[in-house]
Amino acid sequence: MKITVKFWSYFRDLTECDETLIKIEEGETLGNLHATVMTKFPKLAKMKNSTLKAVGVDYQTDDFVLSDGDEVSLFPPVQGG
Amino acid sequence: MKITVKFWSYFRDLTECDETLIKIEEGETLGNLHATVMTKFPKLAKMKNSTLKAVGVDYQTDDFVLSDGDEVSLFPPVQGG
Amino acid sequence: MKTQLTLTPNPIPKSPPAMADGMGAVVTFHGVVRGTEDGESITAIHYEANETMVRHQFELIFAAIENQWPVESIRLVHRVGEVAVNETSLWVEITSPHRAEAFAACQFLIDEMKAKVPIWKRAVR
Amino acid sequence: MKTQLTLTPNPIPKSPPAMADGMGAVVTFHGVVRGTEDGESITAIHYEANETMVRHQFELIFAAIENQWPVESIRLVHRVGEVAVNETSLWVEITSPHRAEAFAACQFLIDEMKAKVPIWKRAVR
Repeated sequence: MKITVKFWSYFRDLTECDETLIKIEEGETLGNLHATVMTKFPKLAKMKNSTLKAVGVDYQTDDFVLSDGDEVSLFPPVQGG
Repeated sequence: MKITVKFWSYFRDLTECDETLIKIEEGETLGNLHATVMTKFPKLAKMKNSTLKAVGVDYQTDDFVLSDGDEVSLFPPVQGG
Repeated sequence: MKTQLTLTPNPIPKSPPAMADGMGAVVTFHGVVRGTEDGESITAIHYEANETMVRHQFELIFAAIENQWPVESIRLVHRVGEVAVNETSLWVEITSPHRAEAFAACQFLIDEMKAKVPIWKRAVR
Repeated sequence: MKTQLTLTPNPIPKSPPAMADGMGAVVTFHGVVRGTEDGESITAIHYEANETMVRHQFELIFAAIENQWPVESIRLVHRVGEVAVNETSLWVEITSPHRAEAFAACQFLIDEMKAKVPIWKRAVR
């Protein structure tokens, strides 16, 4: 199945793209997807531990099991205010 | 020596006056003065423990020794805001 | 630290926040007259102030704030006389480089005022 | 509890406080763009927002506030795009019957926002 991954803030500079489509197997988790994305975009790897991950509009942890059509957002720590 | 005592808020209703002149001896304290005032205005007695006392513009405790010309204010708990 | 203290019988005007270089936070408090007092309807509150002592006690509080926090400015307006229900009786504005000290100083100021500043209320029914 | 959330590229207008019967306290916060970032002079900050998620995350925070405190209303404006130095980027207004909950809710809201609401800054030099 295919998952759309969107990048925000300077993650877009590191990946040089706004979003990408990643193919994963049924039952794969958000953590698996993040690993796949870091393989494709190695510059994201050094931000691994500070990366925030959302599916749709909600934050999710690495053990979240993805479904077909999910939209994932990956971004650095937020800075509103 | 003579001390001017001013009343504020509903203490004025209880005493039915804005201020009064109290004669005290040299070396008397604010606590002594308060006792004399309560003798003159018995309705203030039930407020004894919640009465705030200032000499000039500063709060003082009962052991404060008064000087000639001091202006004392007696009033109930404050309620600004 | 700049301070401005106003005691006035007039409604409190809407002031734009006092911005200055390096200031990142402005915390404002409006104390508003509520329509009930001890469970009974009121139309206004009359505020009586011992004005000379009020000014001195606020100065002591401002000095205590300056000792504790890097606050840039404090503006405070307290109305005296009659203030109608739903009108502002107290307005405080504190500016500082960061928000934590502005919130801390504003709450400290109001708590200290409620303990020490000689202003009294009388409900108008 | 009433809430109003605005994301806008425009300067934040001066709004009169939202008074309602029974409300005794209005706490307002202005977050202002400071002239330096990491010790260097800047002219503005550009704010980027993941708007759909911003709205949802603010709704979660508003709901958490409603669960904890008797807050009457929250109004919040966060600017997006470029905000010049000394201009307000964030404006929050909270009304409640008494001051303690308005201060607590306002600080909670800002702390939660800074942890969870997907908005990012970029210094403009």
